[in-house]
Amino acid sequence: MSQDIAGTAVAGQVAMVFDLNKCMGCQTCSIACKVLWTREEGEEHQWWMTVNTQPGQGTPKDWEDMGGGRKKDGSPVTGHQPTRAEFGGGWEFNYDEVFYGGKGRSVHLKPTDKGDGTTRWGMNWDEDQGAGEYPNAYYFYLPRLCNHCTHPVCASACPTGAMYKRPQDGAVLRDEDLCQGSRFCMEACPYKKIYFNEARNVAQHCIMCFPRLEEGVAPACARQCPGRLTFVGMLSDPEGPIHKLVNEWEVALPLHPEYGTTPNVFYVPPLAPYRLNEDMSIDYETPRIPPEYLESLFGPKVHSALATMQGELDRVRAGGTSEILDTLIVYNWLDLFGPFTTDPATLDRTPDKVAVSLTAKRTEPAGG
Amino acid sequence: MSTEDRYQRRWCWDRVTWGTHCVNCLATCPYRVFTLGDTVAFEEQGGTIEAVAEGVPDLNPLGCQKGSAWSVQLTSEDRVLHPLRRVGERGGGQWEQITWEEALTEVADAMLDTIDEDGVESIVFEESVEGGLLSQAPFLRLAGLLGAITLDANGLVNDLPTGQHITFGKFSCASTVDDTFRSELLLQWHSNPAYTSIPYHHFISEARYRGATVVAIAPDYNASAVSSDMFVPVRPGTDAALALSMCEVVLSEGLADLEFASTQTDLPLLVRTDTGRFLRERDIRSGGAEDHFFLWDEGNGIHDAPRATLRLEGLKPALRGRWPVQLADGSTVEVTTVLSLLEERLADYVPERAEELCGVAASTIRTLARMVAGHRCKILEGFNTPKYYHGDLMERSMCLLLGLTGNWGRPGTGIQGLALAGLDGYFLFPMKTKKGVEETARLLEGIEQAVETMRARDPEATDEMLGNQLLALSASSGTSAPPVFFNYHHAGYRETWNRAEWSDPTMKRTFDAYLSDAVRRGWWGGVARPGAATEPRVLFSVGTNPLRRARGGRAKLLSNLWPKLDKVVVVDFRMSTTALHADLILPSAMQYERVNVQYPITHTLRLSFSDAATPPRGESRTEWQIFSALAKRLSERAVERDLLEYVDGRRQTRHLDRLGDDFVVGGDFASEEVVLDEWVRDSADAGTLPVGSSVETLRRDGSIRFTGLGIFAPGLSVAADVSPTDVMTAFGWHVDKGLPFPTLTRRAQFYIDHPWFVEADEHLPRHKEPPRMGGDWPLLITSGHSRWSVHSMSMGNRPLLGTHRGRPLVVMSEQDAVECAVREGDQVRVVNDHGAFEAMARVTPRVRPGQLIVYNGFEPHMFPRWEGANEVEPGMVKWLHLVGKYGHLRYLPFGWQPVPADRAVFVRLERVEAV
Amino acid sequence: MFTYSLAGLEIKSAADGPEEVEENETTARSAVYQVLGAFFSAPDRDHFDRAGQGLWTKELTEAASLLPFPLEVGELTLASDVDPESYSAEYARLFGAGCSEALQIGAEDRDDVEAKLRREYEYFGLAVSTDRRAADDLCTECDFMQYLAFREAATGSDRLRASYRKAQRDFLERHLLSWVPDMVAAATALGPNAVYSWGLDRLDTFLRSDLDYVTAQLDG
Amino acid sequence: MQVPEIVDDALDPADKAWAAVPSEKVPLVPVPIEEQPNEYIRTAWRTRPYGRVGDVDVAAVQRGERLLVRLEWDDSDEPNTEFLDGAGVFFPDAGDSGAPLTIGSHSAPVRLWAWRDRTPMQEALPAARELVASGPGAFRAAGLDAGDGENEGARPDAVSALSGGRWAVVIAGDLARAAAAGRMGVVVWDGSNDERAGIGAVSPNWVPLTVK
Repeated sequence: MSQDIAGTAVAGQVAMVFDLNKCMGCQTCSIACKVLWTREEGEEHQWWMTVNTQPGQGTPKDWEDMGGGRKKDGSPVTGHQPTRAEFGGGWEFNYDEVFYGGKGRSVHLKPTDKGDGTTRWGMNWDEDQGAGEYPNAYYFYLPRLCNHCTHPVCASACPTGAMYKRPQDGAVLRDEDLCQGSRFCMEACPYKKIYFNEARNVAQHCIMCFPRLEEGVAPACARQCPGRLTFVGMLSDPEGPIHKLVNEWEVALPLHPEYGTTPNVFYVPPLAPYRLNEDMSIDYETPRIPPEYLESLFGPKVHSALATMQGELDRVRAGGTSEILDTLIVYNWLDLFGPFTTDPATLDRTPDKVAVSLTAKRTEPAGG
Repeated sequence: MSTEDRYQRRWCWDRVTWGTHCVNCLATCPYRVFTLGDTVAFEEQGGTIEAVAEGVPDLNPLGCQKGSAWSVQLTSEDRVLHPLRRVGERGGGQWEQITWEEALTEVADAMLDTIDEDGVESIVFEESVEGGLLSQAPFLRLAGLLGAITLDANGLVNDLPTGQHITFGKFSCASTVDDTFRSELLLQWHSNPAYTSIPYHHFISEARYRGATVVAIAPDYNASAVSSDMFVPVRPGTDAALALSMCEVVLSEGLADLEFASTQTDLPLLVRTDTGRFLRERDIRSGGAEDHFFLWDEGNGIHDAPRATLRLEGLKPALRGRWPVQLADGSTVEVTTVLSLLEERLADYVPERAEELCGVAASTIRTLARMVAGHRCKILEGFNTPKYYHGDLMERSMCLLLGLTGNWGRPGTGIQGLALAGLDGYFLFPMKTKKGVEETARLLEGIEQAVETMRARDPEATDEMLGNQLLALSASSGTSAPPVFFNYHHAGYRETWNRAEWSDPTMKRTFDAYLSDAVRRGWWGGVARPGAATEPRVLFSVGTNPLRRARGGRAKLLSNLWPKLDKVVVVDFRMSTTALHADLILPSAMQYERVNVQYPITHTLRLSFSDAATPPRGESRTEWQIFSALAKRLSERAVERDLLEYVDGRRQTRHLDRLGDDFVVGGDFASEEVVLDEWVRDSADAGTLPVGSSVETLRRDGSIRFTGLGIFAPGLSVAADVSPTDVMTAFGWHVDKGLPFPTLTRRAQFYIDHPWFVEADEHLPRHKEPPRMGGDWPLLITSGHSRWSVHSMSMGNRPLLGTHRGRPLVVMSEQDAVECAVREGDQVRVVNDHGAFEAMARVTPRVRPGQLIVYNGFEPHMFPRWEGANEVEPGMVKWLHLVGKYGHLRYLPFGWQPVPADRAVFVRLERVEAV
Repeated sequence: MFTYSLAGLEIKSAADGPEEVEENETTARSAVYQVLGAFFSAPDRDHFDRAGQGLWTKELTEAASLLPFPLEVGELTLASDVDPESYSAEYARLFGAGCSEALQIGAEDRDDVEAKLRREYEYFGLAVSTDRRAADDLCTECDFMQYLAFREAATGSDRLRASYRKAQRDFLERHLLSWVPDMVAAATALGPNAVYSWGLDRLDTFLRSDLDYVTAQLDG
Repeated sequence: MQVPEIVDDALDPADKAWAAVPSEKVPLVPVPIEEQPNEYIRTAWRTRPYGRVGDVDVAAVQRGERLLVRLEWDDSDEPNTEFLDGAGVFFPDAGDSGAPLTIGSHSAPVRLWAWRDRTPMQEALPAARELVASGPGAFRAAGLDAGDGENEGARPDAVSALSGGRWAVVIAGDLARAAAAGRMGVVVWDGSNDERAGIGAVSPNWVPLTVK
């Protein structure tokens, strides 16, 4: 078994950019994913897409302290396998007891505590808590999904070879028939975006909505994002906004680049309002979000990315124009989605039709 | 099956329909609903809305997490699927399943008993916008046919920005949301769009990227402040002081757009210094009018203020000065201008003084004021201010700031609340005696005639003013009643409202005295119903949830109102707290199971359609089915009981035996789809929707953009051109065409010379501290709408519950947590002199010390003992809002009326249970 | 939402007009729709006789005499070897089961198309008897246009006149002209006999001219 | 080890039929760290003790076409909510003489009948599964590959009981396969120590089986 499957020939790498300055933490991406993919038994607590308030403990709780990833020399960093209680959530509620139990006001609707600690945490437990001191508290929203890394340490840690990068788009997937539920992937993934399905004894994570990509439809999280902040496309497309934001203008950065897995999800780091002085006058100099905190998330390049963003804002406020900001404005919604602009409602996806196309695909020669 | 197959097969459907959710956010986002077999598999925003104007981002994808999880709720555990009858005591949680036949008979008999014994006005319906027009129209129709009472929705939900009404004679100041993009300065003030305007929020961040400066003015560093350029923390309830101080800076630094103010506002109007009243024509000419006002022309002295236009037509009104004027009786009085008086008042709000009041640094106030004066500024103001006791003063002050800086009626300006779009077919519907275009023409021509008759009496009136007159006429014959009287007489609020220590200290008399005075003077003639002697006996709640919503709390209603009720009938699709206390629950179909539209507003200026993707689950039925069946049952039972007719409270004879037929107009309107089709076709015929629009075109396109504002007051009040290729800016007609405002002075009015306003020293905007509602306690609850629900709608949705803590929260500052010995995650008890509730504490540095936030929407049954957050809200109403018969200060449905306050309630907090 | 009800007001209107009106441009348009509608109904003996006697051209000429735009009526010659049976057969050959919008556009559910049309007719005050003829039949649709034009001419209400005009333009755009040209092209490709060749040509020309006229009236 | 024939089913480890069957103590050792399938696992477990179950009592019977193996070992650890205890027996292909220490290899895969304890949510999962094991943790469900026609009727089954700090598990499977192999390896995973896949205790030597 190879230690790093980055060598897999990938025809193109699908990538995403989230502009954190447009993210309002609404969780529509999380819900879009949840409703589409993770509503069966064993998936209750699974949120392949999450949005967390930063700074914060996030999901799973304290995930940034759980290890995993890859050293500079390519050797693995061992990690902790997040527990069900650390994920929390997936609650059941006592609907029947409250509505029909004849107990009146002696009972109220609440998550049912099964004694496993899962009612004291959830995917967004520390929502809007933030850090700092009033009135100079600071926080922002960080949407996270599988990074579909170029060096997927999850796959390298799998003893059964169940995980792979799809040749056509670089999405990291798992063959759930091969997965034996041993969860080394969950330990190895430094982003902790892999979940264990207890009911089926397999791990699961974001599938990059590959059935949608194959039909030219953007992933659900991106297409449903009301904030219009989620770009999808092929990383190498020189005309696409992702390439420009990431490689040309360098305003979009990977999360925790030091984890060493080379993520394919990038973030435009957050600006923030001015701080206030003791006397409540405005402090135009000191940034509200400590730069070292942002550096801890996005690496040292975050400083130049923010400087570029601020410079562009200053220019448009002075009456100038900015190609970067016009790109981030996204005048035409579909410009977010690169080659994936198909309207799903125009597709024929009846089960019979899909079954036929699946059979056809299987009979194609390998590599097709 | 391979893994890839597994996920391929999860993304399948055999049918796609349009759907929207018709909740009270009014966003009506067009969704595609994907159905497999008889199950809605998932939904996703349509994303098919075409860009309107070049260089302005399009509206797509319009949606939020609640909309994207709606399908889950169809099979939620809180769904009610069968008619249920209470067993045992109310709220006991025991039910028996009964048939529709039994249920309708029981309701019909209770109604007939009431009509027979106490009169039809003892049957009360709560109005709402919840559930969409086809949820509401059926019971409004039945109430209208019966002559029952419907409690005005806006008086119930207190979304009425009275300050905007006082200023503009209306509150419909909302441009299309894409106008935000054209702004240079956005003040998020008393609003938290990152929570409450999720579908439109992108326009704020996109405006910022285009060069706009975004400012968040709020006590707490809220989710909308996060992506702003400036956070201006303000002491809760002191926003008027901040706004007035900015006005002071604008005027004293000579930054004001005085030409705009002279044209648009009452600032140049003359006021007598002896009485503090406007100089009226009647003062100087015998037989003169009460509502003609004057200004001082710099060339020629005193001059009639133009009434037919805002344009000055050559006049150069003096804005400052004092002049002698001879009255009709020969005596001489001194007059001055509103601006002169205003400037005297603003001296109290120089920035250094205002800083003490509102906690914003004087330097910041000056900076902000200069920014507002120098930029196209829009105040993004939600419906938070109306929920403060003195919210009207805040709004009047904000409007003044805009009026002094030329900031309405122009691209990217104005104060953004909400405005109703003109679905004229819906307005016509109650009048239609048969279906079809001929009847439509008959009605429209009749209305036009009525309007022309009124115009003949006042040739200078605008269409909007005449539309209001028409609405006032119909209000005195309709079912709608401002709930203030109902609450006062029947729901136990009288004692609360008389508590002087919870009221404005300038109130010289008891609330009782003001209310009886107002009624005695006829200010609420015809709508102060039901009177003290008419006790309610049957209460219908159709998708409303008074026990969750009522400021004053569930306990107040249960102990005062409930005992008077023979029958509490809840029509809903879910077990709300009100449903839990009902006698009968009639299960209604949900969106995706029936056709529906929500009331359209100008934010998107679109009518969006919700189709029936599947049949209603269980035994649930649509409201049209329920209420047409109830009407029929009423007729049948009336015949059986020989109760064929009665005289209603307005002395009109009503015929019960015809009720069933009348409801469906002899079968013309047999289903809601036919009804909706009629609304859409009539609106198209009236010119507010594209020609040829029908349910068929809605079903194809999902959403249609309005083509006009129509002929009715709600649409006209936006006062703007509707263009298919342009953003709509509210109040364009006032600024570009000089169309007068529908106020007493026909100008944006900052001076209210009503004696009560003078008595309260509120004849001009000013700041007043929030009264100590709830008692003299150290902490103040500001509250606000949550991110996770629209009121209580979607609060029971399992996936959505998973996106937060799934239980009620009290959000508090770190300092107060230390003070109260509370740690993050503790269960805490919030107490004041009105009530108490318990919830989990969330401790965060983003909250201002002294401030508590309890986001609303949690059902009381999610709190221990079902004591919800509304238990600590006394639900005070401001006595001044009982004023009537003063120009624009008079009742119109959905308009001017007292509304209960729930923000700035004082409490203390203690720990119940540690983590 | 509030009850915006004006139900308390007395509404009177002169919307109802006379049932008979003087002939003019609009009644002429109505009359032409009547003739064309009749022409495209399934042919019976009477249809055949009228063709033989030249009555179709005569009626169309009379109907079109006051038309506000030119309509070339032309000549219709029934070949001598055509008997009633082959006359009917020609109709069946060209149009199959009949001239139906649903069939022409390949709608999945004809009932659905008809239901939508019936709703349209009913809104404008026309009840459709379903037993006689389908709602999406060309004759029915022409009848509807005939009715709308007549109501336009008959009404004393300016508002209603505008409503009927808008309805005509809309109905031409969304219905008749959305499928009749395709039907005409398909039938023409089958080489119709002289009678139907004449009719198809008149129908196509008239619908297009009428839309131009109605549009000009509304825009003008 | 003798595999006596019995008449009635004895899938339940408490079944009285087992009383008459002699059991044999089989020593277990940790699956060697250097044989673990990838660098991640080797790194994670290099300094961490595993293979904590030092021996297991093994007994076997045959009934009809089924082989039933009873495994018993001491386990008084607090259960782990993440990983559950497990055990398995495995059989080489006929003629293969490799050591059982790695639970098969790429060139000589073994058939593993693996039992794992189940949570209430996992009740629908089979109690035991037949896997093709080609190294520590390199397990693959039998029947996935073409030509590997898993015999429906021969699917392994298991019944387990934990009592007094001691597991007793009976795993049943296709007698013919066991008979052909003539020997058997044993593996035990201590869930409370996060043991799974190749991280477990294995019999260093084959246990010979004498099947009639």
